[in-house]
Amino acid sequence: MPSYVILEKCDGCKGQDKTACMHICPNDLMFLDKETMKGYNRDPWMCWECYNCVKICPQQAIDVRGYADFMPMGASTVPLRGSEDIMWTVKFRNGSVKRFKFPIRTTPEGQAQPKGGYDEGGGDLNGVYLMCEPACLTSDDLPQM
Amino acid sequence: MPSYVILEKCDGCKGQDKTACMHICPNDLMFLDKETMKGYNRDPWMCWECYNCVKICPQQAIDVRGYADFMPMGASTVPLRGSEDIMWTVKFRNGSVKRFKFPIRTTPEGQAQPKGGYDEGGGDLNGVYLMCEPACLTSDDLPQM
Amino acid sequence: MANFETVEVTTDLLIVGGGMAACGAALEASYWGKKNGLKVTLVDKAVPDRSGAVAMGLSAINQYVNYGKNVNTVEQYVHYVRQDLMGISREDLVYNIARHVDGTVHMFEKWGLPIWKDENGNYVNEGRWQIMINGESYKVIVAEAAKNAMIEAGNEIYERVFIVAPLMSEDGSRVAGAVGFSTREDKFYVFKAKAVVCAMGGAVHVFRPRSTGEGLGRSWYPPFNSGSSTYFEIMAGAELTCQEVRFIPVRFKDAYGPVGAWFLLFKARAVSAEGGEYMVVRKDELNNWAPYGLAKPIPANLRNYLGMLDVDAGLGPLYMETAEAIGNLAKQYENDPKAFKKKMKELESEAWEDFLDMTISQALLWASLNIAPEEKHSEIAACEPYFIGSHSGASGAWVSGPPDLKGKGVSMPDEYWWGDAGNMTTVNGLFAAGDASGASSHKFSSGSYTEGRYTGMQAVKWILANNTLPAAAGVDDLKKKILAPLDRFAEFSGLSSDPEINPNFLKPFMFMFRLQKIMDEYAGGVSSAFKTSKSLCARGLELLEFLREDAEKLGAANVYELERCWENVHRMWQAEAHVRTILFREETRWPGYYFRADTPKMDNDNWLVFANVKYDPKTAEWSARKVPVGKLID
Amino acid sequence: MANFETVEVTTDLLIVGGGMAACGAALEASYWGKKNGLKVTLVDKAVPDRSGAVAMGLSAINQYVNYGKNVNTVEQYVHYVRQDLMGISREDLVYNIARHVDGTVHMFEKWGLPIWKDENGNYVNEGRWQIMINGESYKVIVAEAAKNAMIEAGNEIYERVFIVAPLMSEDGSRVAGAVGFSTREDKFYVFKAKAVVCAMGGAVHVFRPRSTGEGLGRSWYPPFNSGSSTYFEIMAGAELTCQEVRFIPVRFKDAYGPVGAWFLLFKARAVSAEGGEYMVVRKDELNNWAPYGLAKPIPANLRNYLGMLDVDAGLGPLYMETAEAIGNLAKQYENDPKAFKKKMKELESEAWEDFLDMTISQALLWASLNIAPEEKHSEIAACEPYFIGSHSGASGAWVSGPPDLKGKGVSMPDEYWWGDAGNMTTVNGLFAAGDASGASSHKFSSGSYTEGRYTGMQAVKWILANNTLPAAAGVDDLKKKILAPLDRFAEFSGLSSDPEINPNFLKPFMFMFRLQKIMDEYAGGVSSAFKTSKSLCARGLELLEFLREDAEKLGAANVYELERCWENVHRMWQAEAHVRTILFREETRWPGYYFRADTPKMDNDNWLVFANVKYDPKTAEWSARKVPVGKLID
Ligand SMILES: Cc1cc2c(cc1C)N(S(=O)(=O)O)[C@@H]1C(=O)NC(=O)N=C1N2C[C@H](O)[C@H](O)[C@H](O)COP(=O)(O)OP(=O)(O)OC[C@H]1O[C@@H](n2cnc3c(N)ncnc32)[C@H](O)[C@@H]1O
Ligand SMILES: Cc1cc2c(cc1C)N(S(=O)(=O)O)[C@@H]1C(=O)NC(=O)N=C1N2C[C@H](O)[C@H](O)[C@H](O)COP(=O)(O)OP(=O)(O)OC[C@H]1O[C@@H](n2cnc3c(N)ncnc32)[C@H](O)[C@@H]1O
Ligand SMILES: Nc1ncnc2c1ncn2[C@@H]1O[C@H](COP(=O)(O)O)[C@@H](O)[C@H]1O
Ligand SMILES: Nc1ncnc2c1ncn2[C@@H]1O[C@H](COP(=O)(O)O)[C@@H](O)[C@H]1O
Ligand SMILES: Nc1ncnc2c1ncn2[C@@H]1O[C@H](COP(=O)(O)O)[C@@H](O)[C@H]1O
Ligand code: SF4
Ligand code: SF4
Ligand code: SF4
Ligand code: SF4
Ligand code: NA
Repeated sequence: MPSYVILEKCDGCKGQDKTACMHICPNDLMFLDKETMKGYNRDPWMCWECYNCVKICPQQAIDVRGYADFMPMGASTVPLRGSEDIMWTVKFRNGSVKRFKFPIRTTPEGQAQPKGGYDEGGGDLNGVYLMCEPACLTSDDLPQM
Repeated sequence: MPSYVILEKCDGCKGQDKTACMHICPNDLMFLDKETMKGYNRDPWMCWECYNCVKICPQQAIDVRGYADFMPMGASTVPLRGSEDIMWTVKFRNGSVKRFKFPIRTTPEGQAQPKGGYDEGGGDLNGVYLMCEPACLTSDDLPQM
Repeated sequence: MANFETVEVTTDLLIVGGGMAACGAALEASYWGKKNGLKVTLVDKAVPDRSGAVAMGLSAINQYVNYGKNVNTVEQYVHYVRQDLMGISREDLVYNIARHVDGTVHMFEKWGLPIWKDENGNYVNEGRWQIMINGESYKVIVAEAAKNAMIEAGNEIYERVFIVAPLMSEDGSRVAGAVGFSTREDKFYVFKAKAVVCAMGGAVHVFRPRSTGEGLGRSWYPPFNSGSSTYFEIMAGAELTCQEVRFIPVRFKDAYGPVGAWFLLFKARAVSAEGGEYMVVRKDELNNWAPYGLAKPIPANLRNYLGMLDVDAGLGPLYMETAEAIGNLAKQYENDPKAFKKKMKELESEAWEDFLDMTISQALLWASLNIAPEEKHSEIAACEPYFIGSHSGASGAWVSGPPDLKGKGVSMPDEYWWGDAGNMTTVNGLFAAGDASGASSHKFSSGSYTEGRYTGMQAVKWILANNTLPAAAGVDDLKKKILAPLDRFAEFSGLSSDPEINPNFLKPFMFMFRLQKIMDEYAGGVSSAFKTSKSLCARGLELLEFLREDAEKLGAANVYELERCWENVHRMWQAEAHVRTILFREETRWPGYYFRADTPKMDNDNWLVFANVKYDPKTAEWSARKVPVGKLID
Repeated sequence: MANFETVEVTTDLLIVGGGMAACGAALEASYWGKKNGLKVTLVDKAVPDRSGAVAMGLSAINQYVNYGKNVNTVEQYVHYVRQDLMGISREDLVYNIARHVDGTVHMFEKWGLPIWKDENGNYVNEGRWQIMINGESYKVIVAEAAKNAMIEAGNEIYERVFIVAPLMSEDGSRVAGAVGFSTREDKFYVFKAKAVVCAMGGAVHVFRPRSTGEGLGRSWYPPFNSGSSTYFEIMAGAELTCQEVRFIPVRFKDAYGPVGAWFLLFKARAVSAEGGEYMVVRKDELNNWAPYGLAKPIPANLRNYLGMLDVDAGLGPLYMETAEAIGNLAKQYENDPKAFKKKMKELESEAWEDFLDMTISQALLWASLNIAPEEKHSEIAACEPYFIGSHSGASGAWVSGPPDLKGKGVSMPDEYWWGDAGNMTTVNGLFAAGDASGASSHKFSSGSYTEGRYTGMQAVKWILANNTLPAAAGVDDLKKKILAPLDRFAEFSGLSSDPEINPNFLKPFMFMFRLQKIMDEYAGGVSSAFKTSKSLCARGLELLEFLREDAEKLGAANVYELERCWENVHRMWQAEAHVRTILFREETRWPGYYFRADTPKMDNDNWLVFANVKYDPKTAEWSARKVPVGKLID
């Protein structure tokens, strides 16, 4: 299901030098057409349909059409990703619809603290402890052979 | 090995409404770009590389590049089709060259006479004889069961 | 609706297709039609000079009986075909073609086709039934004679008109013509006729080919034969036969150069990577397919099968021992260096001509791999499956036998005859020849042309006995349906950033990939090692039904894509006929073509019969039936 | 030459890659580096928030030992991996990851990753080692912590820079950095460093995928992991291990949804079309692979193999009995309609989340086929082969063991240790982690991250002991070579009517198809039923040599295609390492991954060893050697 851009909805991320879809695609597929100022998938055959472009687009201008070489037409899975959970609307080929909601994270965006509040430890490069060990363990020390 | 047009050599068949390559392709692939007035193969993946476009091009402007998905690069087979023979120049990947010449027909172009000089026969629609039977046989009659 | 002018053409006999069979039909129908005041019209999607399977030329004529010089008999040919098709052939049809084919070949020669001659002026045989030609211009010459015949008779040829479907009479009992569109101008064609000869060849690209990228077009049989004959017959409601008898040839790997010359003329051996000759090493396997496995020549499918067993066992690659073969042929001159050199040059040239005359890319592949056939062997492999009635496949329409043979023979059922006209399908006025007609295998180029000639003559005869122009039904609906992909694309393409990716339509290229994947994985294609089963076919049919629904959503950006849309719809229907027939026949009769794993053995008690299927356009239902196999001779 | 500005970046530790292992390395190296005044630089071809295998998210953490609560021991994990890899694993590396992995998972949770908890607040296990998560944002969270750590330490992250090759010291004995180019601006990057952590993941699209059209990109593992790690290691002259141990997972057919949750959490059965459970029906086959075939859990490759035997026998399609499994789990509530309905809803939601969190298109395929998992089963199939060191595959660099384990264990050879730094390859200063390091399977996301952490720490330690910046050799030549495809296209594209078809260059897309066809047909891909042999591999190598020569003719119309060119060159080298190692190991040890038909049995007397290969960039020669398998525990 390569992604495609719904031209009517795309605003080219308001002409910023870097569009959201270009920014995020792990396979470098999303690109901005400088003439039309619309985003597009420049190599659909390489699309992993990870939906990252779909999830990030501020205009909900990206959708995905099931891989034509094995997906019967007419279905869709549309995400709405918030700061704590994601909502999915699944439309079946036969028209029936299901909705699902799943949590995505328990902390505010940006707030992942590297040490996670654990004591950083002794800091001995020649020892076996990684940062925050043994504090981050549920036992008081690493297992011994 | 889809065909491709050597732009420098193609003259668009001098702007005739129908180009030679378009005329001949059994798979309807060759097309004329009205802007550049150059011929091109519009769907290389469907090319049978029958070389009919190559053979007919008045400018020798069409060549074929071995199917990229299984032919190592660098070889070519170039035909020169006359009224009685065809000459082939085969260039190997390793640079060596072979030439071959084969007859193509024994009569002047256009001169295939439907009855081939045979007596047309009795013309009885309810009989078993086709046109020119039994004259065209090497026996004096059709075999009987 | 797309703005296409409707062009109406009225004629007496309509020939759809411009290949070997169609050219034969045109030649003969022009002659008989002119005698009897009938007009003949031929329509080809391409130009007959270079259209169809012979577009690139051929290096042999594979059916020449040579009974005139008492070399072989027509009866021997009937035996040969019975044997090669594991017992299943319409012997009346085979006999009829065989008795007329030699005359056809003699006319080819008169027209200018160079046929190899030996020192005594006799044709040079490749094998028992095959003769060698310099066939680069084979089709040019054959089409030229047909064109000249048509012109002399004042008939018309329409080139670059793609035929989509039949026109039927109001009650659907008789064909009334055909509809299609120009691939050059925005014109919708309506051909009205009293009878139609269907000769649009076989079907390629129904299964996924071995090369799935640029090499997609390099099928052995041409990609432009896309099942139009089968679709035409299905939609007319004609009965089809041998739809399970796909053809899979062994070919030089990847570029699909033919092997016939190597096996028959050069007497080359095919071996596994271990050096074993699979026809020798595995000959005991042939006992399981007696009597056919034990007689000579061993059926093409069984030759395939023994090689496939090697491949399944991991003994690949398989090789054609070209160097060894050429060495053996030159051996006799080894003590005369000059003669030896001359012979080697001659053999080298013959080897290259075999490919350059009919499968040029195999020559290019040799050059690309730095292969000189006299020095190095080449890989061979089984192709993907094709649907042709003319080589060692048998799929096509179920047609009536030659009237003069009715009642003759050892055990020929009367039900092989109807309508007092040979090669008529079960639909009044609809005739079929070449790859379009079934159960008369091994006709090849010469036999297909001959069958076309015979069919053209019979169609003229039938028209004179049924000399009315039937009123055609539903022309406007057909036009709407046929142009719909253009309308769909025009309506929706603006929505998406990519013309290929749109929720509202499907482009023909990916439609074809979807079809090929289904057939490859469920109906026993290459990646399934040609194995299938009841369960696999049943699941495949479910997926084909989805595909059939989605065919209503095909989109075309231009007339070229419209052509591709309909070619692929034609392929899809060929696929369905195939899968349904495999499901119906509960045995495995042609291992090497396909292997039905749940019914792995041949069952002569129940299945030494034709498996015929039929689609009823009115009820949209398929039916299947058995028809006895009759013997014309012992 | 294309006009690219050269940007030089000098650092102490360079991390190439931004996935799980790289993020772990960044976290740890930032901490230890800051303490010791070293600068760390990370380079990713994409953006770490959504790069690599976890880009789409995951629904489980597959390595959590839980030794802290005495549920399992680290030793048990070592046994598990030994058993699953048919006896071949580096137990020191597996042990090291296993003892640190739980702490990593606890930190993930602190950062915000939602992990399922039961009523007692314990993690919910999917299987013995696997715990369930709501992992849509798994990578976002992990990358965020790494980025914050890098920022705090004043380090730099380069996004959208594609790393092509290593920079080496003059004598080639030590890595000196890496070179690549920006995929956003015309810039050539030269990173100079004292040590490099290679963590660019595994390789996908080396073999032809099952879907060859639009669905080409739908591999189970992501197409953007293209063998860059392997190429980087090969060109540095590092020794590689387990290059024959490709990974083939069984997945839901076509969209490749994972099966783990279905087998372990939902306890679903996998059956053939006949309804037989291949793990039961074919269990006797497991005797042939003792002792591994007889212990539990049965190795992943043997589970594959039994299913493949069904498919070869024509018993397909294979189905995951989802409806039955959900029915069984809800059964306990059947007498309480309300509770039953609630349970069914809960199970339905869990089933959909499993896919929506990590393989969205499988959810779309369910919707496309009108499949509700609680009502209808789904087809499963073996994927095409991948190269990853983290799941049940094992391919990667041969790295040194954790110094503190040296001399410990039952029979650990000293040759596992060098350089007094864990996870260093055989090249000074070049470290590897995650999919890039070999013989330490079953590390998955959590273990790969953990291995990355450990490697980052060890690299800092190694730098402090080797604290010089080596002079880098051949930068200008590398720039020329890397940009050459742009130059070639610019020079020649004007000749032809089609940018894809030109006698002077080859586009990366078809280059990839050519590679995939070779691997599919000769090295035991899908269409070869995963079978290969000495002869097939030998022929495949000949064709790979042609391909390697033609790689010099790659052409790129723009920077995007330049990226694709180099990805595919990387894949090609991964392919060669694979084929050479299959040739070297003269047995079949991992049926279900590949079957070497000429050596069909496992041979513990001669091959219970690592097969390591190495390319010498100076002589351009490959060498292979056996290394004993040591036991850390009994
Ligand atoms: C492809 C091929 C075929 C052969 C061979 C090698 C190769 C590489 N070899 S060896 O390897 O076996 O050896 C042969 C050989 O050496 N000797 C031989 O006698 N026969 C060989 N064939 C077999 C014959 O060629 C074959 O039996 C006949 O050509 C069959 O004749 P016919 O049934 O008429 O099919 P056709 O392909 O010639 O013509 C089809 C025509 O239909 C047209 N058409 C198709 N769809 C249409 C549509 N929708 N609308 C309008 N027109 C629409 C086509 O344009 C064409 O005109
Ligand atoms: C794809 C996938 C993977 C998994 C799963 C399902 C699916 C669908 N499942 S289950 O189905 O098994 O169940 C898992 C699961 O549920 N639980 C789990 O723990 N692990 C699973 N994995 C496995 C783990 O994800 C995997 O083990 C780790 O991610 C491996 O980590 P690492 O070795 O770091 O690889 P990476 O893919 O994360 O990162 C690679 C990075 O390299 C970058 N890169 C690549 N080439 C580069 C170049 N030339 N230049 C610069 N950068 C360049 C990438 O951008 C990326 O940053
Ligand atoms: N309809 C097509 N015909 C031929 N090649 C195609 C077609 N569609 C895609 N391709 C090839 O696949 C590559 C990627 O697909 P696309 O993004 O659709 O262009 C293109 O660069 C083409 O080479
Ligand atoms: N090994 C063989 N034995 C007998 N006939 C063959 C063999 N190979 C090819 N032929 C025949 O030779 C002709 C051309 O074969 P092919 O090149 O396979 O199409 C056809 O008539 C085939 O039936
Ligand atoms: N049938 C099985 N038996 C044991 N472990 C399995 C099975 N299927 C999957 N797993 C494990 O479950 C996790 C996810 O599996 P997968 O979804 O196949 O990647 C991995 O740790 C696998 O090893
Ligand atoms: S992110 Fe959305 S709005 Fe922005 S360019 Fe891409 S498609 Fe257009
Ligand atoms: S779906 Fe994923 S791979 Fe496809 S374009 Fe969007 S971000 Fe890229
Ligand atoms: S036939 Fe030759 S000259 Fe004419 S348009 Fe085609 S390529 Fe150009
Ligand atoms: S080689 Fe043949 S099929 Fe290909 S474009 Fe030319 S004429 Fe058409
Ligand atoms: Na395949």
